[in-house]
Amino acid sequence: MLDKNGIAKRIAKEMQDGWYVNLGIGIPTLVANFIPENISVEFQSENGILGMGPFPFDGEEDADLINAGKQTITALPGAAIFDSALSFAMIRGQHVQMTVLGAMEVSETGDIANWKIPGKMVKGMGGAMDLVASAENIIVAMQHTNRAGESKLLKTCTLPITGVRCVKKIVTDLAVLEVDPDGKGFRLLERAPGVSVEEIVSKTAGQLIIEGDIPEMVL
Amino acid sequence: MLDKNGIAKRIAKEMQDGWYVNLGIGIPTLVANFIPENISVEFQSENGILGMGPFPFDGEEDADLINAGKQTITALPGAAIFDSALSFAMIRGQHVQMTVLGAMEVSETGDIANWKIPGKMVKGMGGAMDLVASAENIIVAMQHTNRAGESKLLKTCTLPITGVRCVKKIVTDLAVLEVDPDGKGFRLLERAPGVSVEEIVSKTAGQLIIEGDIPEMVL
Amino acid sequence: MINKVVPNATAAIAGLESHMTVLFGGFGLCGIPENAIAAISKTDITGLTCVSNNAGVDGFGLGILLENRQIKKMISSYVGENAEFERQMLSGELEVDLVPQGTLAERCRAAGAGIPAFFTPAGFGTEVAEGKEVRWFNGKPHILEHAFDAPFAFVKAWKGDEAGNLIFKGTARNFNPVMAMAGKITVAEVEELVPAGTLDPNEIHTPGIFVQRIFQGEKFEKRIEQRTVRTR
Amino acid sequence: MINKVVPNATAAIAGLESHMTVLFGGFGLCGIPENAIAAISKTDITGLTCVSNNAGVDGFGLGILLENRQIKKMISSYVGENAEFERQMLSGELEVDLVPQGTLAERCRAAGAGIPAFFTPAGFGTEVAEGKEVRWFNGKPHILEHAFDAPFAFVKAWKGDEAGNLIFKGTARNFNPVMAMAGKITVAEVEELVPAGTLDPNEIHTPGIFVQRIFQGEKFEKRIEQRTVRTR
Repeated sequence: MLDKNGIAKRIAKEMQDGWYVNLGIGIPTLVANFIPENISVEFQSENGILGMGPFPFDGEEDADLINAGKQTITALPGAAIFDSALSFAMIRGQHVQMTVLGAMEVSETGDIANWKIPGKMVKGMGGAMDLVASAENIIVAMQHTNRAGESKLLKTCTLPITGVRCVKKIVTDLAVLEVDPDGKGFRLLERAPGVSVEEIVSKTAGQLIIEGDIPEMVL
Repeated sequence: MLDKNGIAKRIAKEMQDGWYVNLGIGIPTLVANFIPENISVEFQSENGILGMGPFPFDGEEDADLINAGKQTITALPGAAIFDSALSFAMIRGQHVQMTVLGAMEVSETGDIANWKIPGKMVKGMGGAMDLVASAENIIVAMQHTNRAGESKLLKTCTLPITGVRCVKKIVTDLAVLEVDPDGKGFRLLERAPGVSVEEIVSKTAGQLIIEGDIPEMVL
Repeated sequence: MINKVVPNATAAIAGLESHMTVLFGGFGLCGIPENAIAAISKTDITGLTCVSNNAGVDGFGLGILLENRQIKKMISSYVGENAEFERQMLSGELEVDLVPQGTLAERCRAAGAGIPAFFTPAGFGTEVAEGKEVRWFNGKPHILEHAFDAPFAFVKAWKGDEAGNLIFKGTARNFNPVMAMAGKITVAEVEELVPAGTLDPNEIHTPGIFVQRIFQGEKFEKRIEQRTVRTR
Repeated sequence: MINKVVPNATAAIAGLESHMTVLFGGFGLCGIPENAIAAISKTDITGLTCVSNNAGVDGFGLGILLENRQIKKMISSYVGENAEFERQMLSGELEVDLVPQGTLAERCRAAGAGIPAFFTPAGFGTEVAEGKEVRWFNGKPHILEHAFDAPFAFVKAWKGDEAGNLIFKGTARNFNPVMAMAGKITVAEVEELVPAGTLDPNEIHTPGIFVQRIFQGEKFEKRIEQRTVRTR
């Protein structure tokens, strides 16, 4: 079973050299810490920066330099700053190759729900709807089940959705799964260390496709 | 009767303090020389500059600083440079209050034809279609008649048009005319010095509205 | 040069009236027009519809106008950080329209650019698409979104000149340039106001044509919402 | 940092093939990708569809590719300054599509921004509107125009860095930023190529994400089309 850093570490292996990547709040943010040394990727934050660097050293925070999570950040050499219209031009125009974000639910056809729970205070979708409707590679980072122990990988989403048929891969504490492009279900690709196929089966409510031996992931 | 500079001088009186103005090639370019001293206007050139100044002094030309007529220019204090998309955002979004341009024909409902003569080499519309479809004040600067002596103010345009119902005023060598907003025709506002109403009537093919005494223009 | 300078924030908000729709630049508390907000908070203007990516925090940014009950409706993409906001929304005092962030930016840019409507893939199949025209392009569904302009826009820049030209600093740029484009009267407050001719025309982010009034802000607090640091 | 540097113009045009559609930055002869054009002129690539606001002059700019008969079709807003162009067009050797300048810029920007179509007032009621959807907004007729992307874009900037970030100079900016957005592979040639970290992130006109290859041009002639001066 993976902890949050483990999920982030496994997702980092999905990156390809030369990609621009948008990381959501939460586990996705951790992905930046695990990029393989032999590849170059650049992080885009939708409030208007490419080439986002790590948090500043204490005392060097700049109120005019934040990420989309409103955290103080730094800019790496080669960074560029731009306005919100150009930022979403990059996203919508598919210049950002990968988006990693969290989810409350994912359906077996790749729908994602991550912005609204009826009856609770709705904070808004931020840039999530633009992001999931655009990038070629939408990777979801989440726990396999919710706090009540119910599967978050469903036949159809029960919550209001953020985007349809857009999720490509899901990395959870238990497994790596691909959403079948023909809508046949979640294809199980890898098991987390020490996790059995049976456990994954029991915790996946949507259609699960299991073909051949499922390898344990290598981190 | 007005010469080219006279037409330009009369058009300059149409400017209002604080306006941004786009001047076409030919007579319209001359308008910049006659802006009243008590008002501030700024000239936009659609290739990407606001605050366009006069031609450079000999030897100070910069290949990277031209106007839409591809002439070398200068930039005034307070100038700004931008790309073609933002330039036409200004135009289409009606931030540029006035456009002055030449025409081959104007119809009595305000249609303008100034880009194409069937059978002749067509050079293209450039930014003219965007300009005439956008600004609130489209002023045409032209001769009242063509070289064959035929009226250029017509009931309907015979040439392919550049825009419909867009011309607000026309300043010719003979007169200042307003296009009636309800499409009733050309309303004669002023006569050029030494020009009679009869001459204007005889050289205007479209509907001409003459109400009361028509004053001679004051330059 | 057309001079856009007004003496202060009070002069800059002249003409703003109750029940108007107003655009605000900024992302979180970064790059928000602090001085204009302060000036509005001192008036008895009420019933405003505010278009802003976020809604400030308790006691700062648009949170000030919320506490004063000057806002009737918020049009935003994310409104999470504000207890008073939550209270007013849940009690029904405050209306909220949530718009995807990229669509919000593009709708304002479109308004400024004379593009009345455009197609975007964002929001297809979601609540956001309800009642909107759907059309497929390149094998992908898109929805029709409309331009969003307003009688007033308030933006904040780093430097500005008398002609209204603006330069922003860092990610404080964010929504400011698009809001400036969409406002019928755009009011810019700047940290440093300089004479025309001081700024390089090549380095202007928002040309002065999009700005009707400019003033140097009396004070900029520039609060940080999430101070995150690493150790040396 | 993703390094986009290629050694020269020949390396930069790799993958360009006959019959492709290619976008070119520049306005008149101002800000045109001289080095890429020269490199293309040395190949036997032919049948190109070129999208460029203008078509160069005899012997310079796209005029070089016209003389070589490498261009099958031009998509431009104004093509006036070129005798060879006129000859090929009148003889039917060259196809020409004329597009209003603002529409051309917005269609390329839209392609880069993931906006497949938008409404514009430009061209309503004219030949340009033939066959296009018309819709009224705010009491004014508009036509639907579509995004225009292409496998290659060639642009020219003043300074650029290894990450592909570009800064333009003066009105040589013109169509270059929008063409950069619309190209699947955008090739930028710059007068000065600098290491990443040299340019101020705040002063970048075209962020490197829109540029796939960058090189320092061997030579820039920067011809002036209409030398107009005043006397002292």
